[in-house]
Amino acid sequence: MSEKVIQKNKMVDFLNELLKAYKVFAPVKRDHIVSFDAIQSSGEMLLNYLNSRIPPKEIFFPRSEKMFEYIRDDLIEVKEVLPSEERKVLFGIRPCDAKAILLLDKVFDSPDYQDPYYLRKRKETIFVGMGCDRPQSTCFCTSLGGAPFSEEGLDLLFTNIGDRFVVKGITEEGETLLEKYEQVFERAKKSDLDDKLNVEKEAVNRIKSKIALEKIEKRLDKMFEDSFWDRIYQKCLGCAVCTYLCPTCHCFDITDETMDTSGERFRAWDSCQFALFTLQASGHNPRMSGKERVRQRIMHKFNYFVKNYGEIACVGCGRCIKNCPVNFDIRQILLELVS
Amino acid sequence: MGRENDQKVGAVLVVGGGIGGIQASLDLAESGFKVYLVDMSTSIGGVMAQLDKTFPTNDCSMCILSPKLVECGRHLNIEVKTYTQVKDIQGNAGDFRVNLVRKPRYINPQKCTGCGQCAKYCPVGASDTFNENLSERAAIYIGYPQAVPLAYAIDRDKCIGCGLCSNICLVDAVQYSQEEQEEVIDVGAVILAPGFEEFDAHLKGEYGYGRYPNVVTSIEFERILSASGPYRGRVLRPSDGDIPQKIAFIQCVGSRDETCGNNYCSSVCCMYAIKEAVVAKEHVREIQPSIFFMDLRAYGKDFDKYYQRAKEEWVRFVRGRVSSVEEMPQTQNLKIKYEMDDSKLMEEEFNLVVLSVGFEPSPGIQTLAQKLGIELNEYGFCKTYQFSPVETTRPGVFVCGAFQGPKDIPETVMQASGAASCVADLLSSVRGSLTRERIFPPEIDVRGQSPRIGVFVCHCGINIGGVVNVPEVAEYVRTLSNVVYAEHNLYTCSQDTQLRIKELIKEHNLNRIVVASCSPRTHEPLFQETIREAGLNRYLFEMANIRDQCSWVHMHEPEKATQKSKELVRMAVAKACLLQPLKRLELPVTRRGLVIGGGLSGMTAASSLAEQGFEVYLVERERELGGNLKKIHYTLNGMDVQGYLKGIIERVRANPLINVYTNARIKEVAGYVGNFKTTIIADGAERELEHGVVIVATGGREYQPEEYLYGKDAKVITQRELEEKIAHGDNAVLNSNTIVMIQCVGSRENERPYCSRICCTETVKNALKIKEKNPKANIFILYREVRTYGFREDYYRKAREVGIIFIRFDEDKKPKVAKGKKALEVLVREPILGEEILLRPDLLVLSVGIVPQPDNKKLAKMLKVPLNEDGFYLEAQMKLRPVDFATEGIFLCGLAHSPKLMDESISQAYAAASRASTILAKDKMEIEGMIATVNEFRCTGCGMCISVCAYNALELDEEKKVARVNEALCKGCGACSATCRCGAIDVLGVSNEQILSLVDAL
Amino acid sequence: MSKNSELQTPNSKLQTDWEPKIVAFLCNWCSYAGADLAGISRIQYPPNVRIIRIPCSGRVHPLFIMRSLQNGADGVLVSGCHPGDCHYISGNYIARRRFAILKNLLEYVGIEPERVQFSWVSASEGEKFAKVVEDVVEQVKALGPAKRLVKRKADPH
Amino acid sequence: MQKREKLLKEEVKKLLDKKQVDMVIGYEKGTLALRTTPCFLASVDDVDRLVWNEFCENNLAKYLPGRKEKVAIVAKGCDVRSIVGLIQERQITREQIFIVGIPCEGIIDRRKIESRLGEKEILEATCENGKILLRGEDFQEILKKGDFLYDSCKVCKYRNPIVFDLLIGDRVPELEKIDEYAEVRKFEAESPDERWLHFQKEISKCIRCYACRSACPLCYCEQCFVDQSQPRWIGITDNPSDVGVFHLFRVFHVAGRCVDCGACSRACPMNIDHRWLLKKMEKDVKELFGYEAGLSVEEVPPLATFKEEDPQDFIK
Repeated sequence: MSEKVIQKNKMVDFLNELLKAYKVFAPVKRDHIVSFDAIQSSGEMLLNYLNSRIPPKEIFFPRSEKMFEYIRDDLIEVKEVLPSEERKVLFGIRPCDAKAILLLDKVFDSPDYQDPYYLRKRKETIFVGMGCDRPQSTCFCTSLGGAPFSEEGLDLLFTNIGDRFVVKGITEEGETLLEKYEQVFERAKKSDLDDKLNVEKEAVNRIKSKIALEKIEKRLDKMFEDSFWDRIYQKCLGCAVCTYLCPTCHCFDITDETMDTSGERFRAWDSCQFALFTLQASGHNPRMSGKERVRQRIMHKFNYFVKNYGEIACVGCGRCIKNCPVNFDIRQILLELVS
Repeated sequence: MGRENDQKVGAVLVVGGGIGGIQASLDLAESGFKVYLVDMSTSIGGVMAQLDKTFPTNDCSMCILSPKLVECGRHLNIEVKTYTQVKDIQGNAGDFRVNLVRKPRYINPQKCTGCGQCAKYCPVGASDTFNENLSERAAIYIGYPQAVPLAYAIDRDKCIGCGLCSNICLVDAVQYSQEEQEEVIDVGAVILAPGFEEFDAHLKGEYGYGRYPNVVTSIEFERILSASGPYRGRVLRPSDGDIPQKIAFIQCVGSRDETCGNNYCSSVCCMYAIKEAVVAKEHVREIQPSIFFMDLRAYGKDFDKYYQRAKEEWVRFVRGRVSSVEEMPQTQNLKIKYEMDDSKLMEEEFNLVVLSVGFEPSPGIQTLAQKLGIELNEYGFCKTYQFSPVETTRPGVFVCGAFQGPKDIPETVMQASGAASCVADLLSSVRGSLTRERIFPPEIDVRGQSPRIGVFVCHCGINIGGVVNVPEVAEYVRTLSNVVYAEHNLYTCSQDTQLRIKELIKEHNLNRIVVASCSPRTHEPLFQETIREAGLNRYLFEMANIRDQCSWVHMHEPEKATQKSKELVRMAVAKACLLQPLKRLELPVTRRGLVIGGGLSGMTAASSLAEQGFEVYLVERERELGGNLKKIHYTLNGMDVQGYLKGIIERVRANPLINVYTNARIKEVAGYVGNFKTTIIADGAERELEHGVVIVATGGREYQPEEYLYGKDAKVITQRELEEKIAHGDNAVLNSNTIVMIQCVGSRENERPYCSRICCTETVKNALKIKEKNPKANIFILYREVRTYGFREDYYRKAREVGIIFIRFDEDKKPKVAKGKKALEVLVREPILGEEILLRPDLLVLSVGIVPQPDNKKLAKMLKVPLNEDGFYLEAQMKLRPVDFATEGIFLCGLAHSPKLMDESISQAYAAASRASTILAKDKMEIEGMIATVNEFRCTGCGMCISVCAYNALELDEEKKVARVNEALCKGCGACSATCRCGAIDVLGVSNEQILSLVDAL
Repeated sequence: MSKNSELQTPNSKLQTDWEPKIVAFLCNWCSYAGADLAGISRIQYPPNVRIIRIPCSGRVHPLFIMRSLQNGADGVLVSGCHPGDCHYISGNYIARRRFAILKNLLEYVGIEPERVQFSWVSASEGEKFAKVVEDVVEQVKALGPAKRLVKRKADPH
Repeated sequence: MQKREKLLKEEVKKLLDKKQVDMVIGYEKGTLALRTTPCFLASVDDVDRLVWNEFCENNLAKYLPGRKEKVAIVAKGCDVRSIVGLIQERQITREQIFIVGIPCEGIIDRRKIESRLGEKEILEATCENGKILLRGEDFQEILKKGDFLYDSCKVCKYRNPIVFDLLIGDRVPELEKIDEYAEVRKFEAESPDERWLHFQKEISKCIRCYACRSACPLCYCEQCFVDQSQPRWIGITDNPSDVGVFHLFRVFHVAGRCVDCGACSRACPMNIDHRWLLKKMEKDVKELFGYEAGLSVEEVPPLATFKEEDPQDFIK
């Protein structure tokens, strides 16, 4: 796999080239909030950012989407509404988020179930990663098998080494891009690669939060009825900030909007943190209080998901920590659980 | 018929279908009597239907009346006989035989759908009597748009017999051949509620009525003000249709006037004049109304406040008697000459003059009464006695309303209910013997079935079909989901279509019915009954109003009207999909009453209930029964009060059905209508009483004055103390040379802005009594306004005739009282002379007002009923529900309601008993199905619903911390539901989901 | 989607055949009776209004109004008994506060004031009812079709 | 600050010691700079965890509804007004709570600081003598506290709790000459088009996480209207109409109840300007009905009552 260098002032050219052939999603800042959005021109992209507030999952799994339309007469006539397939570049995704997409793939593209809405958007997408040279105090990707410069799930990886980036082709798609736009890249010098190593090492060192999660699944097996949950849930407000901003959370609710004889079916993000997430028609709610909800979030990520898909459904991005209205910190819970 | 002589008849004849007759009929029918309601005109409603607004709340008259009209018209046990007169009544109390004569209306009311096509095509005009002849109607007509029964009549004096109406009528309702019909009915009692006629203003030639177009009577002006009146609510004058900038109201036209023989005061004119003036000004701000009056008699509950507000903001009040009205030839304006208080003569020009005409009994009823052997008073009103204000001189024949004496709507309603109670006392042994109940087949269980909707689209003759393409609408409806069957009918409300609907429900297993026709307000009950007869729950019904709110109002846009009809039906179908059967719960009723207060009102109410066979608990705070009555010795017309009091106490004590608790107080009230549990402490012992109704008769108190040296000088006493002294023959009093009486002590002031109503009468009574015993006594009455309304005016006049001197003072120029060297000194400004006069009375008598009981607040809180600003109990609605509280099952009478005279308290006490008996008469009460319901999973118990509920129908379940609906009290208004943030309260039958379905089907 | 497309310039995009659709919530006892009286009196008014009968103006949940707008109603009218006339004693008073707040709120976010209107119409005010409808229709016509808060357009008229 | 914190600890210790309450709800040090986090203490030994400083942004009244035990709550002026609302609405009884009132001179708006610093991560923040000291990996910065207060704190009229069982430290001077509705008036003066655009701009950020609702001390419904399906009041998608109606309705629900504690704005991960609408409601309720929320336990919230003379110019 080849490594190249691109001068920062060439980034504009590179993006402009990409924009000619692809729909490009890149971090942009609006109203002080960084998010991934389709950009029209290279100038919109933000190069200096920590991470987006909303994870890039929404590009493939939007907050809400129409599934189909129907007309109800004597029979029900269904008209499927599928998203269009288009060639996309997801530019600037952090390695943790790229890993999260791989986790979502397990859910939406499993042997049992292929979700057409997700897959049609997911397919044909090139992931251009931006190595995480400035991990934040809330980052703990390394505890989850990730790293600031992990290549997992990426086609290309950019590493910031001052006035230029080292660009590494990881997959064939990545290599093709490097070739296709070779005019903007230079050959990487040894010093560039050394710089890159240094940046990577330094970044890893900056991650102070370390939690030994190897045994967490087993530990949680015995924790369902534990009084631990009674103690920790209290301050949780039951909003969906942690789950909606989580790059791996993927619950959704389905709703029909019917107008007399015709209607539309939608799905929209849902959260296990909502009081009504499990409400049944009878009025009974098996996960009534905050305690059950907090437990569900932890259990799902660190136990059920592991059982179902063999991996923890957390990438340590820290969004849930940074954005929680009451500074509810999942790391503290995990630390207690494993200690 | 061969009845035995002592057999009573459980039916009642009510003569007169005005508000009095309606109220009496409803009360009687609800408490188990068959009622024949007879009215001379083509529909019921009387004068109240003609009114625009009502004082002192400015309520819309029709808004509050029309539900009662509809209720009356549809009541299974009220037979409304319009265009009918009583010819003769024979027999005795309990068993009368009545001859009725029905005039031909030339229309078959059973067939007439009230669609009005005939009137539209009738070529003959006639003047519209409902609008006081200020506009025209056709020779074929209904009284007014909301008329009950909604059936036309032909005015044969005007009809030219062209046959157009007959040709146009698609239901063949026109019957030119109808003739006068006689009918005989048997009843146990009769209530006369014939109302009044307005004084004929022509007789006061000096005011120019009939000669000058811009001189109108107050009732004509009422129609002018009405939105449904001749000018559609625009305030115009008849001569040229201009807005009259300056309007003069002349009071006492045909009242308090010896020249026309009507010496009495008509009691209501002052207030209605203020109301009309205020409403006119509300319509057009530029209008300047002036009211020319002698005494402003705002004596009723909240009247003085109304008067004060009008005075401050809207209306000019001129104290002066108008001597003549003259028309100015060019402008047709009117020049008024009047004499001021200080004898100054004035002239002023106005654009319109309204004559506040008084009340007279109609000559027809006078003739009938005389024929029936019912005594009339000197003015031709029905003669009654102070202690039996609703009984005529013929046993078994009762009276209510203006025929008994001029009066306002609430007093009429009270007397109507009161008369009903007296009837029930008489006929309680045959209660329920002639009433019917409707029997329905068992209900089909439609739960779990998917909607199978049947839709019936009505042509209403050509009323709808002439504009809307009805077949096309029906065709469209068939395409809607869940519609199994749809058809269109010439008249969906006709008898044969009703049968057809029932058959089609069976044939197609329909489980929801939609009718697209006219207004649910008039026809929903009919269709509901039909589907109920077919075994469907009555709430599985929905209506689309494509006539009143579509074809009739878009007559020139047939396509758009058709489109709109389709959408209206679509909406109705969408809601119908969500309709659920609702149960009308039945609650058991504890058939006992609790009367709080053992004064005149309480005892009267208790004995009336007991006479009707209901057990009563009578709770009195003092050791003795009697209340305020203990202090009163004689009436204005000289009747012995203490004798009467003794009699009623004996009756109450002797009645085994009345349990009297004296020295008792209420500790706690729990429960609700039909099922109250009240804890009392009587003579120190706690007792729990179970009862179905509560009557609040806690009375009032005499104001304890601090002004005018009361308590500081023995020569200053109150009227009651004076009466006591007179009754005991206190010579010092009777031989006094000079007596001064001061009116409005403690009344009509900042702290107590209301008029105490009785003081003027009491003062005149005592003054006359003294004069009678000591004709030489000099009596000066210092007053602000003499409010001797009704026939009491005679005594006021008599007082002046015997030399009692009345001196008026203004609120801001009250008399000054000081201790002189020898005697008291009273300084008052005489307005006619404009000078101060010094009086040195031997006795100064203060006419003190009535104040509410100080513990009203406590009891009101226990009962959860409101008080008004003055501290008296506040009834549900001032005009038509004067003895009801908003909370069902609790009633009100006597001074607890507001200051009033003895006969008025007695009427009201009977009325409370009557209202109470409508509940006690049945062992179960049926509850409306469309009521609020709480989803306990959603409710947080925040209590907002409790706060907005006007009926106390919501309470907090302290244990579950959720709101609970008291089904017996809920009226289904939905204020709670729309206030609930949690979506926890909904209203069955008009649920959030159902309303949203209408909006979604837009 | 350009947000500016939602900004309306009156009369600019008015199709000639466009007719506004007005939803009217009328209380059963006064305003609905007033509307009936307009019918009985054959007072003509524009056919744009779709009447929903409710027991009391106090029954009108603010969301009924918002849902009407969402469903593409070009105007909403809520009408009840005059103060003091309420069949349910005080439902209209409670409603009046609710509506005052709601109306201000909707206006504040840019919903044209004429879109949501309120009236007191009594059982005897047939003519007033017709006049109110006429006014509402006229004012809404001047505004053009509703675009704000609209989720779906109501059936073409 | 430190003095007050010390006093707070002493008093709370006494409360727990004398078993006057079963539990204390207060603040403790959080895991992030510029933050504290709610804590629930039942033991005297835990009391030292309590903190009080300019970062105690959460409205702890949120944790009161449904409590069974007797609790003490550390409450700022605005929090106390929320508590009054909860008592009015029967979510808690006055007897059940012990209000540890704490005069407050304004809470620091972490978002304002973060946006001032751009993409620099703040690792430590302290506040002393009106100065905020910030430290990051490779920077240090001192800011003036007054410039970085929450907007709601800048127009706060009740910095001293109006109801309390115990007041920690001396009262602080109330702000003078504040014009709390200046912003609202500014918007009112704008054209409907501009207001609509602003509304659209704000709600377009919404991800419907309902943090605004969840953080609001007065949003205590068992099932929020937005979650209900019978009827489905509002669509659940990100259709702008539904999102708009959600926000309008949420605001309507707190009309006459909102005390402008700012919890919704602080909780919102998307920086939506919630106060824009809330302040308008507050102003209207005050002007139309003469009512201010959270001042009296006896009063009925304004939309559950009426006066005959309420304004009705808007009704034809």
